[in-house]
Amino acid sequence: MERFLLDCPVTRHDEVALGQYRLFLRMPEIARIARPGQFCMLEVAQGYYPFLRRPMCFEQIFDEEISILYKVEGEGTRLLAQFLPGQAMNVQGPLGNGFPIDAGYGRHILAAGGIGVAALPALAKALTEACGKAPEVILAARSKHLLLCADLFESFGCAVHLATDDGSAGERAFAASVLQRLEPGRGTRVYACGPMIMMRTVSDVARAAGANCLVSLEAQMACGDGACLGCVVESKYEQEGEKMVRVCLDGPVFDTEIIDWEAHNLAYAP
Amino acid sequence: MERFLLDCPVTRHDEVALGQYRLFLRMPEIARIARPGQFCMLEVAQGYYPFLRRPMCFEQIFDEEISILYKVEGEGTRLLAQFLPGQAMNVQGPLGNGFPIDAGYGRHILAAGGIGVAALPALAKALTEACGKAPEVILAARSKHLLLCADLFESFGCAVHLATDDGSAGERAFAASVLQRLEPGRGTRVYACGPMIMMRTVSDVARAAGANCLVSLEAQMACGDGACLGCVVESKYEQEGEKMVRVCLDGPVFDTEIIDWEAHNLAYAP
Amino acid sequence: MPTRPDLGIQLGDLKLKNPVLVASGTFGYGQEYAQYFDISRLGAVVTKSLSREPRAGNKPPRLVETPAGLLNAIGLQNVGVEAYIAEKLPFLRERKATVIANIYGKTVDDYTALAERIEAANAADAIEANLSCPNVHDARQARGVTMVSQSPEAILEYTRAIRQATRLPLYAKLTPNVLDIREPALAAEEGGADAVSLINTLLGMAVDAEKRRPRLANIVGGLSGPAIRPVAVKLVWDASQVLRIPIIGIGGICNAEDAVEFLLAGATAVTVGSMTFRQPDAAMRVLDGLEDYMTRHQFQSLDQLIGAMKV
Amino acid sequence: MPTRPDLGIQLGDLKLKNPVLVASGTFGYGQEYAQYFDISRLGAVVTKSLSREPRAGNKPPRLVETPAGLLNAIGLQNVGVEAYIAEKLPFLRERKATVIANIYGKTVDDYTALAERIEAANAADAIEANLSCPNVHDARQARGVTMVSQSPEAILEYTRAIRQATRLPLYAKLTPNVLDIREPALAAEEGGADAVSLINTLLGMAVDAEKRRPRLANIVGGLSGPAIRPVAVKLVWDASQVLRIPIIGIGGICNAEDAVEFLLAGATAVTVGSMTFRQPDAAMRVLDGLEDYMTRHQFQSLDQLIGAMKV
Ligand SMILES: Cc1cc2nc3c(=O)[nH]c(=O)nc-3n(C[C@H](O)[C@H](O)[C@H](O)COP(=O)(O)OP(=O)(O)OC[C@H]3O[C@@H](n4cnc5c(N)ncnc54)[C@H](O)[C@@H]3O)c2cc1C
Ligand SMILES: Cc1cc2nc3c(=O)[nH]c(=O)nc-3n(C[C@H](O)[C@H](O)[C@H](O)COP(=O)(O)OP(=O)(O)OC[C@H]3O[C@@H](n4cnc5c(N)ncnc54)[C@H](O)[C@@H]3O)c2cc1C
Ligand SMILES: Cc1cc2nc3c(=O)[nH]c(=O)nc-3n(C[C@H](O)[C@H](O)[C@H](O)COP(=O)(O)O)c2cc1C
Ligand SMILES: Cc1cc2nc3c(=O)[nH]c(=O)nc-3n(C[C@H](O)[C@H](O)[C@H](O)COP(=O)(O)O)c2cc1C
Ligand code: FES
Ligand code: FES
Repeated sequence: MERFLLDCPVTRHDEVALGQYRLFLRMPEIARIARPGQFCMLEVAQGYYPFLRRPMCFEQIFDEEISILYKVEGEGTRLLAQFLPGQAMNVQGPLGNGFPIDAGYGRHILAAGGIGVAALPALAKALTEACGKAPEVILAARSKHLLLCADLFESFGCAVHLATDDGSAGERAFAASVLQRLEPGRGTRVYACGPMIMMRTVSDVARAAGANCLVSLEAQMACGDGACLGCVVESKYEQEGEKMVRVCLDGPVFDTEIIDWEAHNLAYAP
Repeated sequence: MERFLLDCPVTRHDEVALGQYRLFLRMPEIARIARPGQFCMLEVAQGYYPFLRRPMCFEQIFDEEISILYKVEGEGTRLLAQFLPGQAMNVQGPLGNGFPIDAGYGRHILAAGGIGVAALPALAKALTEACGKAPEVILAARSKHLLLCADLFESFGCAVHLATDDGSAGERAFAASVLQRLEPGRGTRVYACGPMIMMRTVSDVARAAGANCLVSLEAQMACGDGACLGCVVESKYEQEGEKMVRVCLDGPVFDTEIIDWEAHNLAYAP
Repeated sequence: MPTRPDLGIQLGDLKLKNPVLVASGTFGYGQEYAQYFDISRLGAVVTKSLSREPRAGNKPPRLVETPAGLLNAIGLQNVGVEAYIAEKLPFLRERKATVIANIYGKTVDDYTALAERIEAANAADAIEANLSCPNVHDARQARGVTMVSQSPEAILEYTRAIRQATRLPLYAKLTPNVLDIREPALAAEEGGADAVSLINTLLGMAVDAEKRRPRLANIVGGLSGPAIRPVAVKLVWDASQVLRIPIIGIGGICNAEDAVEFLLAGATAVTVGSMTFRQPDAAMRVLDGLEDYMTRHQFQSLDQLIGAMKV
Repeated sequence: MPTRPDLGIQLGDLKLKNPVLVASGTFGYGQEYAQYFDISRLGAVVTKSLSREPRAGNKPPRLVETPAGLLNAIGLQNVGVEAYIAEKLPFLRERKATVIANIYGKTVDDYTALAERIEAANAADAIEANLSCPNVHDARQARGVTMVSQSPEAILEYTRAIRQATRLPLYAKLTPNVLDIREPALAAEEGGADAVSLINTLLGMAVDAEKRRPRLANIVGGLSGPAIRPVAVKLVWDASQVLRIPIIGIGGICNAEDAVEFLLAGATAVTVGSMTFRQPDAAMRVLDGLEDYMTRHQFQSLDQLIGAMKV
């Protein structure tokens, strides 16, 4: 798979909600081959603090640009938020497997939890194009002002179901219960991205209903390229050599069936 | 001595020559008590790289502001150069002893080498006020575009003697030979700030002529407050407990007579 | 309204109002930082290492900055115990600071003499014996094992002797440059120390590529700052598994979160060292942040936190 | 016009075109980075540690970022020597990379079997024996001395046995977690190693203050990155004072200046580890920068640089 290491100029950078930003970077080489669900590693610091790059999904993929939607969590994202239009950032990518686009499924439901929504707009667009019909979208977050991208999904023609923990917009519900109500079934593919607990409960509902379910996982990464073996999660594969799957190279998108959700790391997840 | 730890807004920040900047910071509390030759420690990084603060002299002291004139050397000053007007920087100061102002001397000659000039404008102003007559100034640098502050000294009424290593402005000469030509004598006080070798040669000329000579030294600092004992230089004092003098607290201004110029550290100096 | 948490701790016979100390050599003799905050609020001030006679220390350069840390080779420059008592102590007493006198000597006799003198002059509330200074040997000659705390036998001998020389609470400060920290820690405990201080700086070195010279006149120095924190936390945890006496945690502590890390790993007290250079009032921020943390997590006392890491 | 400097070095019977290597565990099996630069330009690629059987490694989380560094507890996950030979080696050969196979086992037999198998399959140009992995013991049980390279006797035994099992150049990779690095280094030399690799990661640990749990599932991990560079430089210098065999320097090397620091302190080769994560082509920047440095200072060959620090 082709990968690049490029200095990419920031073309636009907006705060879209409190502490949440959308960043546009010009990177024709990467944009040309990037697929929904893939990510890049951004060199956010100039010195050695933080030392590592920061992984960020492609939110939208344009001809020569990509956008990233992110939330300020700590030192790295704080530095990221300081980049101004015109400044260049070193980008490594595209990385990861991305979402498979299979028009064979009759129904597609995207479930986003919080900032996890950042992985889904490009997918919604690709599915709309491939299937001739926009997917349904469940947009869940703690509270109203954290519900992002609803307009964007609607612009593709998606039916968007809003849910908040505090009831400040849409239903007072979690993503999994909205999914339940939407009655997925065989022939449905569900795509989940959000906090671990959200992906796990969405998976459970989808599987119980006989639907296929893909999840986009997160893990602390060092290399992003499959070299360091730092970002693994436990799979259900039995063989010693296959037990651990790398979020960066084998993922970040996995069929929920192969993930060992009982394993230690998932208990550790934020 | 009173010291402060304050968040001070940048009020102006200009590149005055290639890689050389003048920074204005608003700090009424510090400006009110600051004296020429004193310095402050600036928190240039937000994270831990670089970990330590950066010492910078007060170039000019106003009622509520001070200015700093600096050269980009490495990571710390590179970060410093990125501060924009309106942003706040944490400042620790005023630190150090500063130059004594003694109108008893009949003649005052300031000798600046390169960016060492940054310590002298406030002194020129104070001497002019105290003596009713502006001091003479020797401004030496590698090349024309590195000769800074000439206008400023002239605005106080100083006679300014320019010298460059490459002859691109003023004489092709070092500061020490200009001083020689100015024939300092008893009753003259010379104030030198610049590279070690320049301060040492200026000292030698001044002493040979029977003039008093003060130098403003530099050293790698950690605390700036006399606590870490990291910034010492060797003095001619004989006693174990007095041998090492702290640039930050006992200095940065020393009478050249007390400095052991033969000592190890001065050979090490850049 | 939750009641305010009790931050008190006990280190031998000394009760401290809170567990936040400032490290030897990074806080001068207290006076240097009294202009930034009220030093009586500290659990204790630990003095620069004191020797029997004044010491000039190593030649400069003595400091190099390194990624997220610094190397120092001060070489124990200090005013000597008599000048400490005459000139530095009155200020500490006047400001009502709790004082731990850090002492350093070349022989057992030096240590016992220092301890006796300090007790006699009522010049500290406790003694920390620096058995681990990396900067007092010329690196051109001495290599390998050069510190008392690199030998359990020597630790035992020194600690026992100092223990006999004074009734003041006694803490032994150890080097991280050993094979297995449990051995020196247990030797200090056996020798009668009331606590061990972990860690002193890690041995390190830096070379100037352009000048092709070591960056420190002493060649070798001690590494401190956030860079070394993971090493220090690990050693505190190791030692806490075998010790009955408390541990004074030191190494890269910059904020309350770092302090909690040490407490959870098994430290009873936490010491702010190099971070004071960066933020002169860092220790106060650690103290305030720790109180917030305890309130937020509803810890009434530090016992509930010390060594409470779930493994 | 100055002639281009000769960057060649000799490590036992292996001549390398330049001294810039990439560290075991930070460069996968070469393929992962071949998309960013021509890996045949490297002095050598050092593989992830290979064991006789595939290993799943430790449970996640396995990584924590720390100031200017990172802690890892991968636990030697690897494909096993057979899959390496069948699936990974062909790519390295096809790309004309010089390959140093890093091997790891639990017993002497594991090491000798691995060395024999690698030589028989012509699967590397040299062998680096990892005698210093910090992450293969459950920290809940094993404490203290857990690595071969923490015991000079064990090093001697292991190195001798591997030396007898293969004619390939043999390098012994040692841990910094010892009292005096000269002892393990000399033991490796006596055992017949052609070079020692200094250093593997420093033992470290991090605790999540909010969750009150260790941040690594394995509790303890190995610290790497620029944070540890001063420690590594010091150990290289110490070892270089007593060894006749060359030293492969490792630890926080990020740029050419850092590489020169190691060479001046006595290393013959320099290895880029964690910095590759930050800049996938970091090793190339080190190589180019080193050539520039030598040209600028008019060094014709590395002999003029290695150990040339003026003290
Ligand atoms: C493949 C992949 C794609 C990603 N895509 C996106 C994206 O498109 N948009 C986006 O906003 N984020 C995304 N993330 C997460 C993002 O990389 C992290 O939030 C970021 O690295 C945090 O860096 P920091 O330095 O700001 O925080 P740190 O200083 O590293 O961490 C600060 C605090 O936040 C916690 N933390 C770190 N990461 C997370 C997390 N993911 N969730 C909850 N707590 C966390 C840490 O434990 C710590 O307590 C992605 C992660 C991966 C692995
Ligand atoms: C009391 C005092 C007052 C000072 N006032 C001023 C001032 O008013 N204006 C100003 O520009 N500078 C001043 N300096 C020097 C200034 O503090 C340093 O240039 C600065 O700390 C360098 O930080 P850095 O992170 O950019 O460089 P670093 O990354 O720390 O160093 C980069 C490179 O430059 C070298 N270097 C560092 N400092 C110097 C130096 N002073 N001279 C030559 N080489 C150096 C280093 O060895 C290194 O190779 C003062 C220093 C002291 C001690
Ligand atoms: C400049 C400096 C001087 C020090 N002097 C001493 C000393 O005199 N005695 C001592 O026991 N420790 C001394 N130390 C070690 C510190 O007390 C502390 O153990 C070490 O710095 C690690 O903590 P830190 O990472 O928080 O700085 C010194 C450290 C520094 C940085
Ligand atoms: C993620 C990771 C995995 C590692 N795996 C191995 C390994 O399998 N075998 C080994 O000998 N060293 C391993 N190391 C140690 C490195 O080879 C190197 O010695 C260490 O990281 C110090 O160098 P650095 O600071 O440049 O990273 C690993 C290091 C890291 C960071
Ligand atoms: S981040 Fe290195 S293997 Fe995934
Ligand atoms: S910088 Fe600490 S004593 Fe001068």
